[in-house]
Amino acid sequence: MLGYNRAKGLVNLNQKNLHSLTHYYGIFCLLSALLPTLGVFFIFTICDDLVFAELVKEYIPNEVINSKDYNFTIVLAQINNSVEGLVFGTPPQWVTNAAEIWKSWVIKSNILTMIVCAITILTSGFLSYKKIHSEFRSRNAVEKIVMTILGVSSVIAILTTIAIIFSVVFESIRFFALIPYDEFLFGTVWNPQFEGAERAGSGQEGLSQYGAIPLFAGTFLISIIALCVSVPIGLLSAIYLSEYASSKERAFFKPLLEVLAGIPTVVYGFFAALTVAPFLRSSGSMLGLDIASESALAAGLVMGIMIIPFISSLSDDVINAVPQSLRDAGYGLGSTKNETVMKIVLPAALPGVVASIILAVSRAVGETMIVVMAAGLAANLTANPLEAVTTVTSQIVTILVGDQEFESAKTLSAFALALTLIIITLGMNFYALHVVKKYREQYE
Amino acid sequence: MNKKIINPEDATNIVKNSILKRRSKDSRLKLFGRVAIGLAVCFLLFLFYSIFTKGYPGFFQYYVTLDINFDRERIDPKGDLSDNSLFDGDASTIVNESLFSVVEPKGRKEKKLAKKIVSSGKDVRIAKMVKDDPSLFGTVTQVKFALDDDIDSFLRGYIKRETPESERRINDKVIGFIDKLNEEGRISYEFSDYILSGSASGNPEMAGIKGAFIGSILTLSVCLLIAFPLGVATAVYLEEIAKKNRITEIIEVNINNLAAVPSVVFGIMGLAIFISIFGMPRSIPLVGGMVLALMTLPTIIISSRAAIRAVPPSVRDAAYGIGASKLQVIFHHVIPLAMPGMLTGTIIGMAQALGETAPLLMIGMVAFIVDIPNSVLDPGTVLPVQIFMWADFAERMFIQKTSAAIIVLLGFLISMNALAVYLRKKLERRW
Amino acid sequence: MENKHILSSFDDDLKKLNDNLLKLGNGALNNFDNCINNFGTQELDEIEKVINGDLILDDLDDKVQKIGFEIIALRAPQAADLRRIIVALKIATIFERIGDYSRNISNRTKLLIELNYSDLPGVNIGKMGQKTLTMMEDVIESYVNEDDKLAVKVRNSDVKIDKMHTQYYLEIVASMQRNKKLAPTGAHLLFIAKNIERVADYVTDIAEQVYFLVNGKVLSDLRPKADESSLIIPE
Amino acid sequence: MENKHILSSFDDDLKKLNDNLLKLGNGALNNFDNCINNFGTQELDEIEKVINGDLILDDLDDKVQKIGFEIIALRAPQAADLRRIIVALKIATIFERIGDYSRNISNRTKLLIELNYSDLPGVNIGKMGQKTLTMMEDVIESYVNEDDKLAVKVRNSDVKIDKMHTQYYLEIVASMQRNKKLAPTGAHLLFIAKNIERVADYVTDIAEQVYFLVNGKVLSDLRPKADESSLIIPE
Amino acid sequence: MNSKKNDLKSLELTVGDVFSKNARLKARNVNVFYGENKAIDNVTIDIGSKEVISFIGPSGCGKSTFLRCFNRMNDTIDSCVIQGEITIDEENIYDKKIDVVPLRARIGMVFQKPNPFPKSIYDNVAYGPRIHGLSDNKEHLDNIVEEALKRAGLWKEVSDRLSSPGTGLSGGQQQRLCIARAIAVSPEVILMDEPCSALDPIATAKIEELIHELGNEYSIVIVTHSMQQAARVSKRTAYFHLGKLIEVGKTKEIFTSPKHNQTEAYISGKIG
Amino acid sequence: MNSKKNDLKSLELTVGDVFSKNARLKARNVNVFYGENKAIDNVTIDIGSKEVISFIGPSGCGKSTFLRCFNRMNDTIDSCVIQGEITIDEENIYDKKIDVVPLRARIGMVFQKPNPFPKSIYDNVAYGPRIHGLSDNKEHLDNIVEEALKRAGLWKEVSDRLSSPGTGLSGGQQQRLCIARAIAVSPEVILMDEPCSALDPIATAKIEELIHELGNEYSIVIVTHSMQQAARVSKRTAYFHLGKLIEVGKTKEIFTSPKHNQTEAYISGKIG
Ligand SMILES: Nc1ncnc2c1ncn2[C@@H]1O[C@H](COP(=O)(O)OP(=O)(O)OP(=O)(O)O)[C@@H](O)[C@H]1O
Ligand SMILES: Nc1ncnc2c1ncn2[C@@H]1O[C@H](COP(=O)(O)OP(=O)(O)OP(=O)(O)O)[C@@H](O)[C@H]1O
Ligand SMILES: [Mg+2]
Ligand SMILES: [Mg+2]
Ligand SMILES: O=P([O-])([O-])[O-]
Repeated sequence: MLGYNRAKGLVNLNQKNLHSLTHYYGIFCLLSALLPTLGVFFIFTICDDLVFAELVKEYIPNEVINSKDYNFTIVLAQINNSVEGLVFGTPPQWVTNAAEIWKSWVIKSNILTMIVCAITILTSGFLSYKKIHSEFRSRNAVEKIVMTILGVSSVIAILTTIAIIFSVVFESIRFFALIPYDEFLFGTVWNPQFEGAERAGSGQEGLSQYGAIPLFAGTFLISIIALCVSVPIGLLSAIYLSEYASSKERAFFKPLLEVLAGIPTVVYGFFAALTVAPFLRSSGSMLGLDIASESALAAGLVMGIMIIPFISSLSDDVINAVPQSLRDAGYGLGSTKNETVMKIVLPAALPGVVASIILAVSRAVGETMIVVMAAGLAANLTANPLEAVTTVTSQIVTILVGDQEFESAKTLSAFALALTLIIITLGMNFYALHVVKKYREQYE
Repeated sequence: MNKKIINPEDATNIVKNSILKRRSKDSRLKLFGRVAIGLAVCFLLFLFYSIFTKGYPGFFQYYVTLDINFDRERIDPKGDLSDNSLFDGDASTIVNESLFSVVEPKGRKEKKLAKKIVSSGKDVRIAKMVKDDPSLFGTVTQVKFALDDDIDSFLRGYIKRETPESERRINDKVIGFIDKLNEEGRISYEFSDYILSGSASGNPEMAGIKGAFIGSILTLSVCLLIAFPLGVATAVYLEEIAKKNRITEIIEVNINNLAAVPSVVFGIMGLAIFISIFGMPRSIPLVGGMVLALMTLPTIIISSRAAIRAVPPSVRDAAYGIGASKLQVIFHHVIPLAMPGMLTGTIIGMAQALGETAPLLMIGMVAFIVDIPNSVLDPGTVLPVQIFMWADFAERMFIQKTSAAIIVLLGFLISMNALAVYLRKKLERRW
Repeated sequence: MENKHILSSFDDDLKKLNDNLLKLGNGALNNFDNCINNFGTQELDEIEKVINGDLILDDLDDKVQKIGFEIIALRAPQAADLRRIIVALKIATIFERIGDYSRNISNRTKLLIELNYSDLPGVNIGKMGQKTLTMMEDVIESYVNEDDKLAVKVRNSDVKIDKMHTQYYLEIVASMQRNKKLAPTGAHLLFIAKNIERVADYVTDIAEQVYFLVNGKVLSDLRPKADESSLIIPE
Repeated sequence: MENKHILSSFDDDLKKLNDNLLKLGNGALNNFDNCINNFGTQELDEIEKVINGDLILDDLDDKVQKIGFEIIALRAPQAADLRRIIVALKIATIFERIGDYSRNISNRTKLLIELNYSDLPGVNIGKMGQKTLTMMEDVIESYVNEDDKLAVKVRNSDVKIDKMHTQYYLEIVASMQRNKKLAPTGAHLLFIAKNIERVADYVTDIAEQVYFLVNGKVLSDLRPKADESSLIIPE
Repeated sequence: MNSKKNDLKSLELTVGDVFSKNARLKARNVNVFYGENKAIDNVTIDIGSKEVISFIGPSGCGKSTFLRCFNRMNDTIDSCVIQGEITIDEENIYDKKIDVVPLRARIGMVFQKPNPFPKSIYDNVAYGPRIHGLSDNKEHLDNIVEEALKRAGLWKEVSDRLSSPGTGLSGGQQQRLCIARAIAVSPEVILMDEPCSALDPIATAKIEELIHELGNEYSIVIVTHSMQQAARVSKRTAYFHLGKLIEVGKTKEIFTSPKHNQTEAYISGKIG
Repeated sequence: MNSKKNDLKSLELTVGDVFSKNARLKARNVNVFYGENKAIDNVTIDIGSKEVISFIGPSGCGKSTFLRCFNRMNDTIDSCVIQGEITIDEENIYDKKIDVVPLRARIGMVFQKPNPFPKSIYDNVAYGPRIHGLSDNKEHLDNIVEEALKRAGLWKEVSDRLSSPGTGLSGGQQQRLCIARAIAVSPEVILMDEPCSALDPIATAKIEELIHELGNEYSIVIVTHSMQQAARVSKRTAYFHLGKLIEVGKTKEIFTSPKHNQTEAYISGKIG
């Protein structure tokens, strides 16, 4: 505001010489006052807990420190709980004291933060205000600041990836320190066991086996079933919608199919487990087939339904993106619709169609809830779709749900599984992009 | 020359001769297309049908109407309507007495059985009633209580009278009590007041989705607040500002890859980073929201970038040509024009987040939490996780409750999508 | 040129062309008028004016040719516009030529004055000149008004001039045969008469161009011709 | 026309124009050649041929005008192409006019034969004709070869014809002054000489057009003129 | 030229000679509607055999609409209704019995923007003969492709890279490829809708040259915005205005002395 | 015209007079590269004040590239490098001190395809004055908008619907709107890159008429594919070929008697 006014003042003095529009001066002042202040504020809020944690050590009685099972983290948690008023049982007196002192620090630090912030806001505001004169390019300065903000936010994407990779890779390394990777990759039995038993060294370690082949086989089986359902239905629907359907039909059916994509997977899982699986089982037994109540078939079928719209909608989009002029060319030469679609439009749209299928596959591979709920947890190595199988994702969920200790091989195995899963899906993603790129280069 | 290119008359004849065959091929493809769409739509309808038929009864349950004597002494011994006082009160006994007066159980055993007919939440209900309306004290009022889930199942006919007593979950005595209640017209089938206002509970007749619903909203808010600004800012940066070089290329590949990472992995990351390293508490919407935000970020970025790219370059040229600066071009032209696309992408991302289950399982939002969360730091759960948990419970009634919760979730989703459509229509004054 | 072109500069160009052409036409008309008058009045100053004035007409012709050429090059005129330009180019050449004839007549008039010329019997150059002048006025009017009927009328009246010329030719030669001293005078008179006849011919050419301008086709029926001066031996 | 147009039909059109123009030019050259020859040989048949042949030239001129007009309308020619067409239109008109003069000379030759003409002293129409003929041949060659130097040369040689004409004019008038019977013969001879002089003038006009065609600008320096027949009183 | 002549109301409207001695396509009293909106109003015209005729007129006057009537490309637009009669060799193309597929093989079309298929050059040209079964062996097909490319004046430029993608050619080459593709199915008539409007002057000149040559073998109808183009390539020109056919005539006459005032005004740049 | 003249290597290349008595823009030995590829090769030319000059030449010869050097629109292309000097009123526009924003306000630009903002007609025209702060009250802004629309010859057609969307206008009107938008910030020079190539002949004629009128007040540089257009609108014409400036001269001379063979060949349709 001040900056705006000052600029206004300058305007009155000499309109022509002012470099930028007046409100840029205002925004500039605002930004250059607020940003440092925000920074200071964050530093304070993050630091104070750490500083306090150091300081509070003084208030921990020596005997506690010296005692055998002293764990600063636990003690700190106790103090923190006490600060927040959560009292479990009667804590030792020194904890309460420490908490009291902590509380007083919090108040002090809050006041301090406020004061420092105020000072920063004033100084930086003042400095920027000083900077305003007619030659100052406030617009350029504002733009630089805003662009930096935008740039920083795009780094988040990288950070996320790094975070994922770190979290997964590190834990995986720990896992492979416990279990040799060839056993993990090539073992055919998946049977993670209670860590308790392991730790106890009760001679039952042998029971615990981490061969991931059955999991991948299960994943593969279910994905294949899903694709068998979704590719023909999805592609044919896409072709029909984009080429044969009237615009009304299209406007009706396309969103209808997209509803399938919007349904949460847990709903599909529920549907698969409670409707499809029993139905398959009863109709199987009528045919004399023995179908497990949790079968790959049920999960695969439902997953297939789920990914229909990925194929149909995306393919429909890419088919539609094929320029009308190509169709005109086809019809102009006397093609039937069939010929136009199959020989001109589809080949032209092929990269997109392939990409949509691969996307669907990676969905299927990464899909969790349906398999958790409908495919079972039995790590069978089988190609029979009528039996129960388990998948990578469902194992990850089973292992990691609930409280777990990060030291056990079982918990860590989930990370190893996740790592392989990432590698597979990323591989497919890369491949899809590559295919698209290749076709594009060829035909553009 | 004419040998090479067939002369027009011959060509015409050749074409005419083969036309029938080509036409029939054409109609075949059309038929296949229709069948495919029909199948897909059938699946959809069947899914909705099965969920709806299962879920519809889930909104209702059986109640028993009992005459309750609101005796202040017994209900609110301290007389200040405080929680402690009501806790010390003896409301359940009053209800039981009223019940006994109707079904007249004989002996301790029968009394014990009879007590179970009414759901265990009866005292809470009475406490709530008097809190809302203290004038009830001293009156004798008819009050409806939910029936136990087994009784409910029995009344719905899932538990058959014909089944031998030993294989039934309720014995003949209880059936007798119910018949008695029924004769007096005290049993009614009504819209359940637990499903929408209750929260997680081991007793299916008292389980509701309010907690999960609030949890979902909190989680989603966190997700939106993080993902939308970040996503849009990133998209703008990548499309409009960044020079096309190695770094932006890496960022781009990264984002595409993030979109392909299965959602469980985000859960794992949340678990490993937020909970294990930063030591944040489990089960809180804040962490859930952050995990979901990271998961939806690529969706938002990609759709925002598509929307930005769809802004015709000619508009940018026009603005630059007239002397607009980069930022002016972005904020005056690109973002307003891309907004519908960005919003649509965001809402789709949010819908995805809303339905997402697996990553939240990882970070412990699957815990059994009775309390309704008040803030993003209170432990809570979300609708899809609730559905997942209920789906696992053995009690018959939970199937209906689950389906009912699914209906609510779908309703939520549909309204979000409707919002997306509406927003897009409203903003899309593209002229 | 009833309605305007969308490109006003095209109209400007056409106007410039037309203005210069009319200036040229009027200049030629003026010069011819004067030279015919001067033939009667025998005023030397006036005669000099005509002779010197011809340079202006030459310049105007050059200008019209240049403008026309540029319009064709820059504007790719079509249909009526193109006809207008092509016709303008041709008419301009003709006007320039008429200017030449006026100068030639004036030159010879000057000599005749020195020779103390007075009309030969049966020869009335003035009358022939006046008739031609009227034709010329008419044809300019027909061009300005795009009046193809008038143009055709003008064209058809050329036959009178032709007849007159044949007659005068015979009379002049006859006079020369009678009186050999008249040879120089007669020679000049012969050429003057011939020149006027040529002017009338050119006027009919203009008339034909006007017809083409208006109708987009050439006036094809053969023009009646009656100049027999090169076909008759004077007795 | 070194390199071809992308549109071959444009080249075809230009070729058609050029062919007809050359046909016309050669026709006019031929007629003029014949009429000059016939003046010496006095063969009536040949003379008739020239007179009748003029109609063909008229048609050719019409054709060139039409083709040129259509090319301008349909092809929007530019630069050299446009100059070529405009020049063709102008040259065609001139050739046609030269044809007219040939016919006129032939008509008069016929009469002279009837009058038993034999050359007057100091007058050599044949020589004057031959000189003009050579000029005409040269100018056609300069057009075909786009040889502007030759064209300028031709133009500058016109002064000789002019001088010759002045001289012949004086001689003829002098003869008529001497012998009044020569009046009809003299009159025709005067016109024949004048006509040849006009043809030479037209040839210089063609030469100027060739210059313009090649160089894209008008040959501006004033042409030397030496026809003083209208400025001199024969003694 | 025939007794029908007098029945044609449209003749009152159109100046010039709409009939052609050896007509290949005949349109009689054709009206075209887009829903309520009349886009073509009672047009009667003949397209002669082996002649190049151009349709000119201001934007939106219905040139394209009328052109697309000839091979029933308008069928693909739902709201479009066509009245009147269009015959090719005396056969009504809007007859119920007529199948559009062979019709379109007989009447080729070239579009405003070059639209080669994203296939190889060879496959682009071979596409038509393949779907119509015009050739049963590879050799014959090769011949057809070569001949079509030769006629389209493209053979020299592409003969050594027949298997490279057609979309990799320059705009003008692409358009010639499209013409070759149309030629390959042995059409009798080729319809062209502003075939040069996306091209630069040099590419345009090449296409015009090609049209000029093809005019000796095919009937060609060309819609163009450029009067100069109509003047350069066609023997006859038809001027449309607001859906009406105002004037037809020899191109030379239309551009030197049109008979109708509106034609004159349009041609000399006076409308607006 | 100045002592520098002799230093200019490019002068050896260019036929005709590249200099202008009252030059507003001066380009001296300008080279433009796209990466390795040289798109403009040593071009020197003056743009006079209040003159309409057109750039013609075959596709890809660098007309657009050179045009966009004048208002630094090439800055938006990363790979584009510019050498040499371009001055406006003796101020080097590629100087480090120069801010492109005010520069582009001084040198307006009109593009090939009409590109109005998807805003109202009023806002389209008012946008420039607003961002440049040319007016501080509504009334003044209204005046600017009205005046710009009037100069662009659009006022009559749109004065009663200023608040309706600019994109709802016809192509030609849109292009005039874009011109009005450029005029509204009071530029000194207007650059136009094939401003009529997306328009039909009638709309084109209107724009040409407008350019002709504006030529009295602004320096206008127009890139065009249509030689006829260059002939019609400009006083001077510059012919480019393969990045070189081959010939500059009065339009009349270029089109009646060009001096360079290549110019002649291009103008009369012989290149290819
Ligand atoms: N698919 C369509 N639906 C409705 N109206 C249409 C359609 N196509 C064209 N029209 C209308 O029909 C009329 C004629 O259009 P057409 O495209 O035939 O004109 P045109 O002469 O080809 O114009 P242009 O030269 O701009 O291509 C126009 O008024 C147009 O708005
Ligand atoms: N952004 C770019 N990156 C790389 N090269 C380019 C770019 N833009 C143009 N070029 C190249 O620079 C040269 C000149 O291009 P420019 O667009 O200036 O030509 P032009 O004369 O305007 O052509 P046209 O008439 O087709 O518009 C061409 O060879 C072109 O391929
Ligand atoms: Mg059209
Ligand atoms: Mg360009
Ligand atoms: O002007 P002319 O010499 O041809 O009469």
